[in-house]
Amino acid sequence: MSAGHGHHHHERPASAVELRARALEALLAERGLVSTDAIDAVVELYENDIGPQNGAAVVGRAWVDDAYRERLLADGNSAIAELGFGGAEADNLVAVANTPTVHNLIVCTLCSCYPWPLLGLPPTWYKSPPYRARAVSEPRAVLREFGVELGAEVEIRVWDSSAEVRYLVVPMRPEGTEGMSETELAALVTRDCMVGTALPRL
Amino acid sequence: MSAGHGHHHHERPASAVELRARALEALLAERGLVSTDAIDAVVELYENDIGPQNGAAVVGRAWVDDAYRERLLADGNSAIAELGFGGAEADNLVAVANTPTVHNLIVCTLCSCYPWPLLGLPPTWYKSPPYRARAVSEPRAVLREFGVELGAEVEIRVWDSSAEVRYLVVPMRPEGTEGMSETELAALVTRDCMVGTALPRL
Amino acid sequence: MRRVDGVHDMGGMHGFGPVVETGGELPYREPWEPRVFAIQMLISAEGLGAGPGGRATREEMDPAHYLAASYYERWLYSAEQRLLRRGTIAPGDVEAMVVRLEAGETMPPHADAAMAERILDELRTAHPMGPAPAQGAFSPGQRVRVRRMHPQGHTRCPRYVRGAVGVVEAVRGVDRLPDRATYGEKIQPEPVYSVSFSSEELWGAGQEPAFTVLLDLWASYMEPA
Amino acid sequence: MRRVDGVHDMGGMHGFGPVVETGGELPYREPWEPRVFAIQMLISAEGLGAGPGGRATREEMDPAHYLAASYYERWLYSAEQRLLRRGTIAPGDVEAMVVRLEAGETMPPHADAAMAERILDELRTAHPMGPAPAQGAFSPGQRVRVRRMHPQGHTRCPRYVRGAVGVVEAVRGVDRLPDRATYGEKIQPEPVYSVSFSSEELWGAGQEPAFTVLLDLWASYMEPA
Repeated sequence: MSAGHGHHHHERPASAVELRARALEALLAERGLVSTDAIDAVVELYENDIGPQNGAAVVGRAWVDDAYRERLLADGNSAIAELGFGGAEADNLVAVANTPTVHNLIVCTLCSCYPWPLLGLPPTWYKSPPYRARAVSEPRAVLREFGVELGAEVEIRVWDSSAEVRYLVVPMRPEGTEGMSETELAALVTRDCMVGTALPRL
Repeated sequence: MSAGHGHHHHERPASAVELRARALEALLAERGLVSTDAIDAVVELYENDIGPQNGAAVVGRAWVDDAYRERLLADGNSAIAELGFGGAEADNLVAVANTPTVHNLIVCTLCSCYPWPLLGLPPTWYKSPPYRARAVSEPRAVLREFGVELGAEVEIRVWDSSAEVRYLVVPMRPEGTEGMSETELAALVTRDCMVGTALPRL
Repeated sequence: MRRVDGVHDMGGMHGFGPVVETGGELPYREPWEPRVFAIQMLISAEGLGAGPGGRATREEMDPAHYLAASYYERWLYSAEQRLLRRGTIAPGDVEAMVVRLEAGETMPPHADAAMAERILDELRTAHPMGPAPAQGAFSPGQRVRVRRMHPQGHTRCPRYVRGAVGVVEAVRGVDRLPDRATYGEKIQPEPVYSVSFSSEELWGAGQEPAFTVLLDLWASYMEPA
Repeated sequence: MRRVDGVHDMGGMHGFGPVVETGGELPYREPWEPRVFAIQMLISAEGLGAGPGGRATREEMDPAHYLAASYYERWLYSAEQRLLRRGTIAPGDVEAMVVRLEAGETMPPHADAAMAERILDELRTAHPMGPAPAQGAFSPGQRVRVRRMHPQGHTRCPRYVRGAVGVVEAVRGVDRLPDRATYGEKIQPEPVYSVSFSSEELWGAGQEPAFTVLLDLWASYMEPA
């Protein structure tokens, strides 16, 4: 699975930047400076092991276990470690809970900071100029694009990840989920719910 | 002299934007909406009739005629009209005088506003991001690029042309010019002297 | 697309590199450039365009395009947009003419001496602001704070002065607020003030000795400090 | 080029268009993109680069290039720059390899299982901030004003909060000020605070109901209000 080593066969010709990326990898591999399997390992880590399923497991637990929820909101790092999660870009995790009168939204206006160990690598929109520019100045217009309409009584709290703190939104448990298991509940929690651009739905 | 009418023969092929500009002119001419001679007239106006020689004449007069200088600093529009100057982009002219303790610098951070009737069309650097960004935040570093070093005792006043006022810097008359005529003096006054990025030299 | 707190608002931004570069002293480098300038002037003078003027139209450009484009490329963009908005040209017209020119077709000039006279008259005519009122919202010597605001369209209040405290130095006259007049709103003129700011107020203590920055600001942009 | 109040600082800027676009929900679209991400991680972990990290390096990109480039194209840029600065690669090396690849040369992979283990360990390890001090410069509930400043390099204080008044909500811990630590200065950690701002303070009254924006700000960025 190594780019730059002739394994890729695209229908279309490679772009200049793709060629350059493959050349950089090939160069570092040829000199023995970067190992192809280390690159593969990083890619596979975030494609297979680490992704929104981790964050969803945290939220699912918080929905069924009030004591866990309290620990999560009080000390994010310790609480996610209970479920085996943590690492780079969740060095200082703060979980923020939605309520009937508070909706939380996460952004990084300066960069693309994001809690990798819980959500994987961020979607393109999270890293793009429109979201970075608008989330802090017109959050309701942004939420509307995602199909989320909130009542005027809801205070929107936009968290700009300007330092080394990373945020996880704990959405409200939807009505009608009383009989569901922790696993079934976690399946309702999409990535966007934990960034604040979606609400969990049955 | 009409672009888009086959009169231009470049060594190099026309760029996409040049082609597009020529096409727009040809399109408007073919439909009789814009006349080629009107375009020629505007280009020639700013190439031949209107340019820094106008502003230099104003400064030359101010250097030899204290009463004119006073009128110029009090009411720019009327004073330049005395010499036959005025028009679009000098709708509200304000002349600002350099002194041993004040140096004036003109910029337009939002756009490229500039006193056309006195200085012609602005140089590329005046319209470019580096000048627009830096003149208001590090004027001494900018002046240094132009070879202008001012003592720490000099207050730099940077005029950002944010409204419909246009500015003309009246530089200090250099020493050693006592015997010179108004015309000789005007010849010392370069465009950049009247923007504030140069000082007149003998 | 009336949302233009954009990259054109450059005061204080970093990363653009040196001011002085080879060729930068010229107003333009290519013969087509002043012709696009002239066309934009004629579009306004002859009423061939519609919507906000060339300047506000250029501010609506995609930010990456705005920065990548040369100066007169932006003018070409605004000329085309204004013509399209009024229906003077239709989408595809310019592209079709490009094809014809590339095929070697030679287009005859169009002469109209009266139009040339009109535009020269217009360019030689000043349209000054109205006189300053005897009593305005602010007076010379007064301390003012620029409002922290987030205009949804064209504005002449750059970001770098918003929230800053300055001193009114002079009243320039009265003029319609561009934030609304640009979009054709019928509004009354209001006073415009020359306001000075210390560099330390704007940027904090810096590497250069303190200096002064002055802007001409409409009354609506400010409140008493 | 330590001057980065640049276009990366986007909070509140206009003109970028819609957030939701087809394909935008994916972390990447091309197989080379996560590989560039991995290479950047390995450059840091294996000490192959020099100078400011990937983030500060990307902020030094030419603004037009920054906006025109795709996300991982920026990462490729920073990876190359950091390798060049340390001399791990030389100018022209990448271009030469492009030529070899285009000529059809097939490059064998390089295996190093220990390196793969090291990077996985590193990515699974958190490096938390130091604990909050008993007594810091500010306390929860306190009103603070963000300094009006104009940093000459990397900063974590976005332009849109400078000069604004907010309220300290919590102390996050202590951390070294990025404005200096990024460039290798040996400095002591200082408290980092969660500070909330009303939208009206930041942007004035807007078209949306008032909302709250919260940032994590180092003590150096603020003064008592």
